[in-house]
Amino acid sequence: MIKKILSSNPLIMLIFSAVVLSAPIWLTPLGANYPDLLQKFAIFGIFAIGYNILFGLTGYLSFGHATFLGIGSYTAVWSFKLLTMNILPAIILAMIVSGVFALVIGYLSLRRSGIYFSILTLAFAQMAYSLAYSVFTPITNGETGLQLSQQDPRVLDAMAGIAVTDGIPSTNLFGTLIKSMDGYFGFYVAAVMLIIAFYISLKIFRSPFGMKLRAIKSNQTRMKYTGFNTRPYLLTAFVISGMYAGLAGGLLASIDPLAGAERMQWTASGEVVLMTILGGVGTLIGPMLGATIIKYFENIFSALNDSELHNIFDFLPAGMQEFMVTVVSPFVGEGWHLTLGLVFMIVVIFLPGGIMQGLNNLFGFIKRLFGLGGSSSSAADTVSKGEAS
Amino acid sequence: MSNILEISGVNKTFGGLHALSDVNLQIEEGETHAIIGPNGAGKSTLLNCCIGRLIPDSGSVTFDGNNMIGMAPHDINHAGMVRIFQTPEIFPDLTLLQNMMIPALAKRDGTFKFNPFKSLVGEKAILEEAHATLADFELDKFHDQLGGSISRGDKRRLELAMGIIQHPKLLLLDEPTAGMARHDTNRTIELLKSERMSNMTKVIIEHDMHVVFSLADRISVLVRGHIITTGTPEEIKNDPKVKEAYLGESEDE
Amino acid sequence: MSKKTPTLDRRGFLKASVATSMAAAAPMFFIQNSYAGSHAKTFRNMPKADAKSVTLGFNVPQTGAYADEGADELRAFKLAVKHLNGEGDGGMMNTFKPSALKGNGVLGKKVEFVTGDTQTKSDAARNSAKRMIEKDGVLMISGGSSSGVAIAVQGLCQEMGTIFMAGLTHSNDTTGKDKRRYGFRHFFNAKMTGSALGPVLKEEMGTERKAYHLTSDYTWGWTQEESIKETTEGLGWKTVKTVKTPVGAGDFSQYITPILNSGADTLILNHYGKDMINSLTQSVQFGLRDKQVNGKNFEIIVPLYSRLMAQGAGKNLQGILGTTNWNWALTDDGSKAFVKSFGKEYGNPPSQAAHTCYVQTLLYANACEVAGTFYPPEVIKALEGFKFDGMGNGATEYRAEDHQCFKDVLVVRGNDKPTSQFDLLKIVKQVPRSAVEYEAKIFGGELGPYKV
Amino acid sequence: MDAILIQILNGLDKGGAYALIALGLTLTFGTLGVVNFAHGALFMMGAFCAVLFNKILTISKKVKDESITFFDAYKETPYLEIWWGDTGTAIIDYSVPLSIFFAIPVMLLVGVIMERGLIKHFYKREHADQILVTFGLAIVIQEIIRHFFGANPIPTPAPEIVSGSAAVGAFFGLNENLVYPWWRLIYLAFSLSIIAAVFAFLKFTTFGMVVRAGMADRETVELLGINVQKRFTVVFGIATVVAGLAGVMYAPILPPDYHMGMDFLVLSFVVVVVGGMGSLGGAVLAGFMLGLLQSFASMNEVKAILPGIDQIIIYLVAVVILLVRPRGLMGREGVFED
Repeated sequence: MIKKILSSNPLIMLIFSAVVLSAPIWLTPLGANYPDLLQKFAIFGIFAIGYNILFGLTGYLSFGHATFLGIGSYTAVWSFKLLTMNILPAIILAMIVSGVFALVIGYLSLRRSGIYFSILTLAFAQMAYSLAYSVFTPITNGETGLQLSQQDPRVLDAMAGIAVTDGIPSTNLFGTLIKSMDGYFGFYVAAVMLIIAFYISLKIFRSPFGMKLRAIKSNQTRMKYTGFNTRPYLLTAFVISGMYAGLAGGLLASIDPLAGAERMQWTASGEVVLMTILGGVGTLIGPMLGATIIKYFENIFSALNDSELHNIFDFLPAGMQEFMVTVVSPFVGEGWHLTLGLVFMIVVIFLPGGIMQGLNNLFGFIKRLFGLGGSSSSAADTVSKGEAS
Repeated sequence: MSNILEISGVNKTFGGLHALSDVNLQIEEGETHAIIGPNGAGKSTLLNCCIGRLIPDSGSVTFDGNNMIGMAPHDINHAGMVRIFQTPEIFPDLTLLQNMMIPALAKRDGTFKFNPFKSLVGEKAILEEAHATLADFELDKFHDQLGGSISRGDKRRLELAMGIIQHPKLLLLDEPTAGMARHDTNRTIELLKSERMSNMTKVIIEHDMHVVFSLADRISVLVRGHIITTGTPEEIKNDPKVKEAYLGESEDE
Repeated sequence: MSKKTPTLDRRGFLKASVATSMAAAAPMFFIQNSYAGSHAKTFRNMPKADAKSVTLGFNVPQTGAYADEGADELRAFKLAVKHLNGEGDGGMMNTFKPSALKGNGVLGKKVEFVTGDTQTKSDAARNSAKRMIEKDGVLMISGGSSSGVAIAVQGLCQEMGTIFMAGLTHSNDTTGKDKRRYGFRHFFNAKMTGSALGPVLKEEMGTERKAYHLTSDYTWGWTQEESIKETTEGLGWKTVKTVKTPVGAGDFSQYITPILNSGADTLILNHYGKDMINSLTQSVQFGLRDKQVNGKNFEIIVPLYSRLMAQGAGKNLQGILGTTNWNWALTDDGSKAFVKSFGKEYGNPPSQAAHTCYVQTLLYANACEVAGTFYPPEVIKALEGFKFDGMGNGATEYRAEDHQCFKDVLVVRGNDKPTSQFDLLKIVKQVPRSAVEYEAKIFGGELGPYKV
Repeated sequence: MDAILIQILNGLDKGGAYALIALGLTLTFGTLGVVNFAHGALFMMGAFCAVLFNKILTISKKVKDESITFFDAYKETPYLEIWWGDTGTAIIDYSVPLSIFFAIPVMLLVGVIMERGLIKHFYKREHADQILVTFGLAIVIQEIIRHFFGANPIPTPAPEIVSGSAAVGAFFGLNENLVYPWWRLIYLAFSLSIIAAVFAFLKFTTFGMVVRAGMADRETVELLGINVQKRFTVVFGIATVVAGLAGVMYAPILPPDYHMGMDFLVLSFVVVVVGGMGSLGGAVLAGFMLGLLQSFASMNEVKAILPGIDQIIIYLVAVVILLVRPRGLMGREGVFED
């Protein structure tokens, strides 16, 4: 039954869309139903899904993907400054420019494989970060980050006769369609992008192209002797994932028009690697799950303090409440890093395939529990096997 | 009959070691040609020089009228020369069916094709051929298992099937039965003699004389980088030079 | 193979999209009432008339290099909230005048707070600030330990119509070219550091010196370099060279070696925090302080000091001149009251970061009382041009033109005979406010509108 | 000319540090095939061994400062000084070099526990898993250190006698401005001797030969029936100790804080990979090369031509080398390429 659902694209898309778009409702009990965090879930979900197309399918571990995110953000902000406050051109330009950078960096880095590839991408990323922070300040505004100003030219807006009189205008989608990208509008724009991004990823996973990428991961030498020129495949995957990162960066800037160099630091690149591994490398949903969990920790766990813990454990008797607060408090607030570190370790020790494997195990267990299942498998199962749902 | 593969004057040294010296070899279209020789004679090196894994120091490799030296492995594959490896080179993380689809797609798509929106399940012709070929090799019952999970003998047959599905003009087999039990070996011989494969031009490197003499139309003997002789199985059997070079080796098998 | 599996063709996708938009509509309907229209109105977070409490947001670095400074800021915030709610000994509430604070919360509503981690990163700080505004409904955000972060959060607060009371930020830009109507800074800045340091430098080191700058390669570093250069060149000093160093370089030796042969006799370290500790420690190891150049003792100056960070430099800091916003050893009534209250609560003296955060919280609360409302434009107007005293820095004014506080600045020296573990800085001079004032227009920038 | 000389000296000094920091990583990386993202944390733990040892030596008698009434301010006098007078002062003064003897057993223990308890189970796992688990471990170690020592850097000075600089120029009859800190010269000598010791150990002992064989071809060594597991534990222990010692000796140069390891993590990976996976010599060579180049790139004359070059030189060189030489300076085929 589950298998059947998973092998049908429209059904997957339907469920996925429903889950994503209803996130403001079902995330309420978790205290994560406010626009900014929902936006971050969607945007970093896009970033991780794109990264997974490279890392998950080809096995090439890039340590510099935050560069493309940062470039996407800078491009989008420049588009707001020079062209128009409409987000559509900004996002498209962000993807194009990131794609071009990915093409160049990927072309050079993919001359090597394994750890040598990883270090090449890392080196490019660190150079981009250092330069954005210092020498390229005229373009990036250094540490403060690139911001909008009332005096920006906005050529296209000016041509359309949109005058700005008071303060900085807000980003929008064709002015009237969506007037401002803040709040839930921002989330729904990001969510729609996420759904499209996921759909494309799903198609790639289930296409001959995607299978070839997985074959490269499995045995690249064999691919070459089977008649495939593997480098263009890898480069295509690299550029696609770079454009996903550019899209994520463009969206970040669309919702909050500020771009800073720290977005490109190696820790930011490392974060998407961790998201992907945590959720499950090479799985469809895993990277998104990983992104959500890490962002949840960063935003919710870091904000818990003793008084809020007291509220949470309110239902307990006074003594127990005190005890629980004492036990839990080192792991929240300023201790959220500690919890994150422990989660990484626990997940990888007990679930080699990330959280998705945990879920698979759970489904398997439930199935066995109810005596469901059986081994009938359709052609589609066989073809899509190995992508681990 | 015309020569499909011509190797002439090929030299290859590793450091000071002369792995191949002045090797000349002609493979005729339609024949099954075995290359035998003791361990370290340079048999695998010779194959590697043909498929672009190694570049010879000098000499030429002409396949189907085209020079192969310096060509990338994937282009050589598309020229029609396909190699089956000694240690099975399959895709351990893909299912058997997918293992078969990859070479079939290579044949159809060429060295690179970007088709991310085509559905895999929609590739009817490719799927059918993959299933059929798997069935020919008695592997279809495993079609949804991962390549890494089947037995070694099955893996080698899978690799053979992966070569066949590309309909190569020339199939290079590197010890197709090494390490197989007698039963599996016989099955492989039958497969290679089957209707589907008997007319295919093949070069076989083999230790097992039983296999060699059951299959080969002609045999070349490679010793310390030299081809010492080429001839029909009968000629080779009675050649004193071969006996001298092979003393002890063939008796073991 | 024989079984047919549906694939997503165009029609399938359309169907999925329709269903999708239906799913989308549900939550949109659900949220329509609470979040309609322009975001600023949406998130202004005006408390309802019958609300029992109001929430403030304290956004400090809880992880990373400035975590200890952040922790100290948080302690000060908690203390301020306590005092506002009429608990504890009241601290500077007793010395602050003119005060409209009553010790019963703000406008009769109990003060509560939420916390967040800036990680000393602009993005993380903005995420955290947004969470406070969108989820926790805060009326004001305060905190921060870096100018980059302060400017980033200040910009956000302007867009969101939430008042930002900056914590530790020293760049001229915060109230200069990047100033905002909704942002207020009590802390001093690089320009004021230069003005305060000038006379002392002249007195102690004369008018004929050759200075070599090592500068952190980011906004704060540049503005400080500019301000100090302006001051020293005004004294007649020559600037031999200004060198930018990457933030977080760790090992500065490759930047220190060229100083040895440069002919400079003074090194000015425009570094803060970890960079300052490392570059100072390493400069001393290179024997710079034992050197004689041009017949003068080689001197090192660290224009911006922080006692917390000074601990990390240990003995290397002894005798080195710099400035600070406030120090716990001050003896005015306000400072004494604050140190007493803070010391009793936490067992150690407050840092300058803690001081500025505490003061900012009180000032905001007072402005609400004065305005008689939490409505930001009115609160802003109450803060603009507000003159007060008894907060540890003498008579102080929040200048209306740029939202910068003008007050006395302390010139300090690393203490070479500390009497306790906290006694690290010795006050050389309390430079009066009049000596550090400047025209608001020199830095440019626009405050922007009251209503957003 | 003098400027060049001092930059060379500075480059060697930096190079020595880079090589030493990377040495432990290349051992774990090359021998055990483990991508250890906790290496920086081990370096940091080493530095905190020096801090902790100093804290132990300076356990003090506290005399309350009576002038301060609101909180407890103390004038602290270490018991060692009270008991032993100048000898006590001298011992405290030498706390950093002395803490080497404290750090070796501590770090060895840490290494063995880490290998037995965690790393061992990850030899056969994918690199991705190794990265996640060691990164998680690094965070946990950091947070534990922060819990006890706070986030601020802690001054850990070198002994008084070597806290200034050596008149290197005057010694060689050159410009007297040519001075260099004693402690950095000591660090250079120290790193050279540790590197030499590790080399000698691997070169001249049977144990080392097996390890080197394992680096070249692990499967064969395992087939020979040698207990590789046990040796791996020892190698990991050595790597941990080397990382720790690099940290101990670095403490006077960079006052330790809990986050310092992360800053060195990327750098040590770059050094190891530029040197070539599995090559100790390569790592050392790369360390010195990158150190020298970074030192020269930071010269004002160079920066005048290429602004910002000092910030990216290491990565630029890494890119160029990896593009020109597929496996770094001295890497061999087949190591870490899948």
